[in-house]
Amino acid sequence: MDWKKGAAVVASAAAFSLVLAGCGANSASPTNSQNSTGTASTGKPVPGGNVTLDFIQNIRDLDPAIAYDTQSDEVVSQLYDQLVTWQGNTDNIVPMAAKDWTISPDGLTYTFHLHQNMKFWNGDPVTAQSFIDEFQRVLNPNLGSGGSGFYTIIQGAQAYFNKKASTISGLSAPDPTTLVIKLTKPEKFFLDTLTMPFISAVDQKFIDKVGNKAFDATQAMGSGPFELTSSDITPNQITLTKNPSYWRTDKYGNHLPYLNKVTINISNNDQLDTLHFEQGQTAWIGWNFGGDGIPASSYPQFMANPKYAGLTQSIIMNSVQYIGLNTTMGPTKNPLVRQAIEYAINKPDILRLNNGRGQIANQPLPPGIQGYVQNLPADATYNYDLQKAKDLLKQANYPNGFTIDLYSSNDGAQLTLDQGVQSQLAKVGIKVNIKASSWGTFLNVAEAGKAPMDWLGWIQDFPDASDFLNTLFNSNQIPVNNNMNYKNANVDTWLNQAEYSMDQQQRNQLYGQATDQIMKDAVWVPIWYDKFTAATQSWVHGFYIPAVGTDPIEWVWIDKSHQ
Amino acid sequence: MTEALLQVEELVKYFPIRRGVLQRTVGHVKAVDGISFAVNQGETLGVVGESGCGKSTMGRSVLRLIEPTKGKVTFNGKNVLSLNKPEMRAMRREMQIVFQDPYASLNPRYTIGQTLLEPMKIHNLHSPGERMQKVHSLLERVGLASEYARRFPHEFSGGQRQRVGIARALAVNPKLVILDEPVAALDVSVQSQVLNLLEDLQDEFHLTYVFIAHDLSVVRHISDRVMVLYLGRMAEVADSEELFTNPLHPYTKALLSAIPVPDPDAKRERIILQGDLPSPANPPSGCPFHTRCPVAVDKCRQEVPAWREVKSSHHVACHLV
Amino acid sequence: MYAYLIRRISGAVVVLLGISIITFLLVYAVPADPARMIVGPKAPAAVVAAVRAQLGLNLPLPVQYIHYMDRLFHGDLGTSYIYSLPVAKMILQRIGPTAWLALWCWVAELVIGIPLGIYTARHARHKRDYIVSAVALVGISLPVFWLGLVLLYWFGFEIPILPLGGSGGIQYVILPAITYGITGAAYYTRLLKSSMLEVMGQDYVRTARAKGASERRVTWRHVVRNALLPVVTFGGIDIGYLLTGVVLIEATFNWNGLGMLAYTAIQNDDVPVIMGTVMLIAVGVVLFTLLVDIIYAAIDPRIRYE
Amino acid sequence: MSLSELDIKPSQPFAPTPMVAKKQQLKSLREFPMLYLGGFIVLVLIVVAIFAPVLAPHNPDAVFQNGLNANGTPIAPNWEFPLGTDSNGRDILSRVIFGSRVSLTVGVVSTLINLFIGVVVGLVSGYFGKWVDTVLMRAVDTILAFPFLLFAMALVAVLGPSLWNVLFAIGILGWGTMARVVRGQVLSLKEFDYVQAERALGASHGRIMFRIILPNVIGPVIVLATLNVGMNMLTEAGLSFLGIGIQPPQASWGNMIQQGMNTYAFAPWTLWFPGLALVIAVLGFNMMGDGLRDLLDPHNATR
Amino acid sequence: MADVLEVRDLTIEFLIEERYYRAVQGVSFDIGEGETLGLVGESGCGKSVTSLAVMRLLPTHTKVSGQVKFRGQDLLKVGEPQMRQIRGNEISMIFQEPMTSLNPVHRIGTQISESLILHRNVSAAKARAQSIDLLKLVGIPRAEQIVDEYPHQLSGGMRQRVMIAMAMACQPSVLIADEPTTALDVTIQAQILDLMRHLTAENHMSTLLITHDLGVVAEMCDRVAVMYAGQIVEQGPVREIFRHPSHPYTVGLMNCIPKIAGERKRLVPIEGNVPSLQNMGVGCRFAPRCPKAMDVCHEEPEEYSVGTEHTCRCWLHAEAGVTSR
Repeated sequence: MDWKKGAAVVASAAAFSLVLAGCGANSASPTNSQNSTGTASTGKPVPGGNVTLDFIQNIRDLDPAIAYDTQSDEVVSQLYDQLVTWQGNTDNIVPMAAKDWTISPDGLTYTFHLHQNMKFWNGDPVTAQSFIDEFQRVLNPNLGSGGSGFYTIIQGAQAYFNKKASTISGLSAPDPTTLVIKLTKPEKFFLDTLTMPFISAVDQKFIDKVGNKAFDATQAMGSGPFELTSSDITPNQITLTKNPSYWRTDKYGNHLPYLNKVTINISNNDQLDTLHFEQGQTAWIGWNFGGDGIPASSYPQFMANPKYAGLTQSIIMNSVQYIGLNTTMGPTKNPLVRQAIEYAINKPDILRLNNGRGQIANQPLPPGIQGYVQNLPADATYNYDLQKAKDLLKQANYPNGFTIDLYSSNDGAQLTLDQGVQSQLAKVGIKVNIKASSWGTFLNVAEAGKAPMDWLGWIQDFPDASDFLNTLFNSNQIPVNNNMNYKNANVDTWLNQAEYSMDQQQRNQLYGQATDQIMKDAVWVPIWYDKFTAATQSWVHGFYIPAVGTDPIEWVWIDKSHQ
Repeated sequence: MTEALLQVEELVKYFPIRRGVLQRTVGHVKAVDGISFAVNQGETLGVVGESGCGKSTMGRSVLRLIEPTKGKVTFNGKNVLSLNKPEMRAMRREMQIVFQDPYASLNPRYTIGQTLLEPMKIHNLHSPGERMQKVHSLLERVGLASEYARRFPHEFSGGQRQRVGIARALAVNPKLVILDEPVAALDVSVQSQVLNLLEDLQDEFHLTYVFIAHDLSVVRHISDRVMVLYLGRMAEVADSEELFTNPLHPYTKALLSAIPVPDPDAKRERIILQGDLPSPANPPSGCPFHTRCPVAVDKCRQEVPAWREVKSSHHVACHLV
Repeated sequence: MYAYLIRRISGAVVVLLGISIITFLLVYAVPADPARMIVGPKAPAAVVAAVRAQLGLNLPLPVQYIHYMDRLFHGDLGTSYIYSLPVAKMILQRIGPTAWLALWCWVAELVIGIPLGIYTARHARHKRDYIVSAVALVGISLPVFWLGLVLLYWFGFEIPILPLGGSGGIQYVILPAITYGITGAAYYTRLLKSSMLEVMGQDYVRTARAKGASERRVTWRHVVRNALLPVVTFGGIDIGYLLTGVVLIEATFNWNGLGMLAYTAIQNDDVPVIMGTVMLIAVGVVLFTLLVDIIYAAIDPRIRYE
Repeated sequence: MSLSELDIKPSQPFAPTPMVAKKQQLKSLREFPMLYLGGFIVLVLIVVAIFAPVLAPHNPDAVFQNGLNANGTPIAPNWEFPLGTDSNGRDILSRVIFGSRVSLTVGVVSTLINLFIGVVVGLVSGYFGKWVDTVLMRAVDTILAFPFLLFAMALVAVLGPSLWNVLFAIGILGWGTMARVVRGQVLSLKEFDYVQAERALGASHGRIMFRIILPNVIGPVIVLATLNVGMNMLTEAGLSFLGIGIQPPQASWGNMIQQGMNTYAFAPWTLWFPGLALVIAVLGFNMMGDGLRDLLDPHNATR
Repeated sequence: MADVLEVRDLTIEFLIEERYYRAVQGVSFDIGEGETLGLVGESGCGKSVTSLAVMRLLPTHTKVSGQVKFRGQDLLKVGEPQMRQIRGNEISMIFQEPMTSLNPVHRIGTQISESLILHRNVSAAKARAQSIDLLKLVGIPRAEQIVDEYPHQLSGGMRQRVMIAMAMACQPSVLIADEPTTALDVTIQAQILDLMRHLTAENHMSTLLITHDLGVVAEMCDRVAVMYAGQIVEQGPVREIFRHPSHPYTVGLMNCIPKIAGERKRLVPIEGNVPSLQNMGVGCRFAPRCPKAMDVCHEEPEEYSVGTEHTCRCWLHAEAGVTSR
């Protein structure tokens, strides 16, 4: 169930779930409050100590230009500094390597001023050029970065990508601490894209030494809060140790991070992860980014256990799970059929199969993102109604239903959901064949627009409606992202207009119109917005679920007694 | 003399010895190395020799159960070795074989009746209705009750099984039967029953026998003529009486003298041969017997002795005779 | 002997070639686009095309195979689509842990299976034989992952005396080895029993008794020694099976070895890794079979290859 | 792991005689308790599979409104659901009963495929010898050197997971041992005089291979095949455990175990019962195979 | 003459499908110092079983009764450890199949040494040296090399020589030879018989020679016992038996063998088959096949004396009186 698209390809291991994502989620209702530094304050932080954590998935790559899956990004963001980042559990962008920045009134020129004296672990200085180097790596087609698409809006980037230019004309460094970026068009969410680890400060000298390709899952050279001490795919363990000369400080003047050492074990087995946590071996369970929270196989246990009552945190994520209905093939070509399916799906029952870990969805956009439609019109709203579904099928000339293939990934929890859908649609005479397969195989079918019906999830890269609606419903995204082959001229117009508008009010209105139309056309059956739950040990402090981005390991500290 | 029923000329069977990476043939086991003989209609030719002398290989080569390397086998005027498959199939009706081991020679999954029906089915003899009758008469002819047809081989003693084996060979009305040690596995009391049966059947059906055995007294008893083999070659051939009363080849002499005689007072000069049989993969030069021959001379080591008729129908291969 | 070895090895090479071709065809039949997998769904078509060309994926299949084999002979197994690491490096790092695990699994099978085999043979057709044989049979009837999970839960969590999965030293090995031992010992028990019964009926055992040897001497010097010959052969085949069957054990106990690598690779359609691990395991199986033949020749003087 | 071909020694000409001789002994339960117990289990299994619709209290695919707790967890065993419900709210007992059909089909049909390929290859290879043997035995070496489970996974991944593809993959990959055993038997049998006698009578190769030799190798083949059925059932469960097995909602014990693994922490019955059913069924075939082996073992005849 | 081995009323019963069947019944014989007794009979008559009973090598679940006295000591009563001291030391045995009777995985020297190490408590090196001597004694060429070879590298005749060397290792007083030449070719048989004759004479050994070949008996034995269906039917000095066979079975045996010399005539077979263990019938066991069977043969005959040390178990000789043994 956890294909959160936005991100890349797959790395489902084992029969256990995993998540891929770009960045971030906008916190709709964090269950606990955080102070401005983003720590759950239970006293003054105590530096020191080591923790162990479980990862469900292997680390694919630690090259910031390449890493685009959630697990890798968790680690990459601890190793590298970006220009800007998200503040605590909010969706406010705050300075990071750039202490401040200016945006020209036309929205085309961004000027960043960097902190002085930032250094890589090996002592090399971090300069504006360190970021330009990374832009060039990301936009080098030979490297195969999945993030290149976000930055072709920079002047000269397309030419550089096409190898028509040897440098990117829109990037310049007038002095070592000033970085100027010029865009071809204004883009409301350009700053958001710079929070992604793609654009991190990298040490080109080091890269030249080890080679562009060897800069992989086993080595890194960054300026972030933790240094990579060892990354050994055998025995699948990654060790991060404190970067003693990291420049960021908390409000007490302590240098981040607090922890001396973080050991991450790749477990591939969520049952074992649960047991490890229950035995107190790991500091917390449920990665914001690298997993979908406490695993389904132990969620009811956690929620029922009074021991963890005050130790769990939940948010509704900016992500959506949905069933896509193909608009160009099979019975679902007919909008009436698609609407019938909308009425035939009992979302609460399916959510129950997911142990209630979500909030029922009624449109593609999650409520945490601007542009979410509070009150959908009646003709874009579908409440569970078998009779209506049957009537619509009759109108569509399928009085006895039909047979259709449902494509999905094949991990255990997903199969349970597929079977739920299967049994519900059987009630209106639709016979569903489940075609579950490995991620690569599944995506190959889905992204060719050849799945009559599929179950996917989407987690955004940054909190902007564009990342949902434009990416998933614009006809220029057929068939890879818009894999239900949805094409509506009005919707295309609205989405294109909103994409380059700098007026958020106008954008919200355009996205609202698009949402109404998309739901009327019943392209998706949105099922739920994911609810994410994590649990920490009682001796762990400072952990919070970030609204956008990766887990705040650099803010975590542990009781003296546990050090 | 009438034309022989079976004429074998210079029959050779070499088994290749393969060795090395490429499994090249580096030598041959010369199991049968140039044997010639003829058997007349109604006659019994006894073939004797110790293990490894090639007597069994020879018998099977004649029937093409083993494809001979060289030589010519003429049966009833036809060159057996040049027959194609269907011709050979037809030919097999004429020449049959009885095996040594009564336990291994009958299919344990077939009843005696099925075993005896098999040859008739293969050669499409008789109408299906008649076949069972034929089975019963065959069984009775070899001295078994006809109701045995429903039983399985394991219910029978060795002697009884050997009778079934004989009945199977006779089911196709052959002219020639090769008997490959037919009584070697039987107890003496049963052995005599089977020998008598074989003699009776020969008279009744005018059969021609090639009787292969290692037991000289049995061979003497049943054969008209006897051929002595040593390491794939013929040592001596003569009429039975002649060979046993007047053996010429030193090997034949030693062989005869080695047989324990059931008479405690028999005083015989015993020739005890020294050493083992040489390997047929690496036979000695010259006369193959020279390594063990008590009377060998230099010539024996160098020259292969010629096959000579020393007396009327008494052939021998020895320099010293 | 040398000629025999060379012949066996060349036979093995043919087998490996066959394996490589079949594997190659099969993994290329997997309906997933490697280039798309490497760069991710949002990458522009141009990036995908560049990667495709880089990988040589637009060449005809036979050419791709030849290129693959060419690189293989130079020790280059390609680069993982998922982890962007050299496959050879990934595999090399995991041979050790898998060999270590497989060794102990094998030892556990022997330690459980062989004494039971001797015991059941000596009490053949008695109640004790039936009970022990039935228990051993229950062992091989258990799904290894099911038993593993149950043991893990009990001895890792309820009575936490052993680690909860993971790869490492001897304490990590205990549970997987016991699990595998329980589910595999019966093969040895059964084999050794029938082999011993056969040897016990041999003439040379009677000869040994006729020489005045004690029952113990007869059992150990004459019976067991001969009865172990088929066990040795089976042991070699079994190590081969172990290498191939290690997937389940590794997945259950979260052991980071070759099996896990291959398994995740299949899940992720990581073609170079699938190719590499399957080939390596096949080489392992072939080598062990070869090794067993040599050991067999050493302990059974009757086997003369020349 | 597959069976040891050495378990049934090919070097030893298989003597079918004791089997017939033992017919009268078949009464004696004490002689072959394994055979009887195993046979009984297998019989029960077959009856359950055939009469599944009669025996199952519910429709195995029916999702019950009261089949899940409010928080979406399965219901523990009770009067309505004697073995509890699974994570979809379906009756586990009914699914276990219907699962016997799938497991039995996979076990038996894949074994039949093993049997067919293995017997033909072994027979042809052993009978004709020479280069035919060399070529076929290389093929057998190849098939045996493959990491069976991985390869079955890859094959099912390519073909798409379904009942028939799973049993096809297991069937097409698992015949190596069978071929070796048959070949070994044929090699020794073809030297037997009754086979030679058949040649002397002028029987064709086909007749000798299939009418004469085949019935005589059938004993060990049956033993091996019986054990193989259990083995293949386990393989199907293994594939399901690894996520590539029979597709739901069709219940197989393998995919029930896999589904149960996700809920076993708070609903252990979802893992226990399908697992138990599988163990008992496999044990039945193993016992039956072992019993048959004892029955056919010539050594037992003298003891 | 002191009898080295005295067997009295030996009865052996086998367990077959939960019932005991008598394979050997009431067998009695003596072997004197340096004497060779031939035990002759067809397969299944119980002659090998008798020899194994003497060595106490029969499988468990076999009932053995009677007495087997070796130099006055009843072997059926001594403990197993003591019996082990006798086996291979005082009494040794050679078997029919020299190939299968040698352990294929041990070297020749090791196998010969085993007896020496077990009974003579000699060092391995010394045992090896003695093994070489023994191999030379039994006429094996290249003894120094053969000692390190394996059984499969030798020919059948050589293997039987090795078996003899093994049996001779501890210079036993009794040698039991169970069909020692049956598996060999005639010319090799002659060699082996010759060797045995010399060795037993030189070492003054008592020999129990088991065979089915009357020729071998005539050549090798001082006395002979003819067995049929588990019983000794006739026993006496070899010359007596061959000159004056008394039991119809003995007579039949002699008549049904084809002769190597003399007139060729039709054989006179013994009709019928040897009875199986499971259906021995009552009375004289040979009666169903006996050309001279009488009504009285339904009852079991005793052993009657028909000459000097010549006894016969047949009603035809009942008038001669029961032997006094």
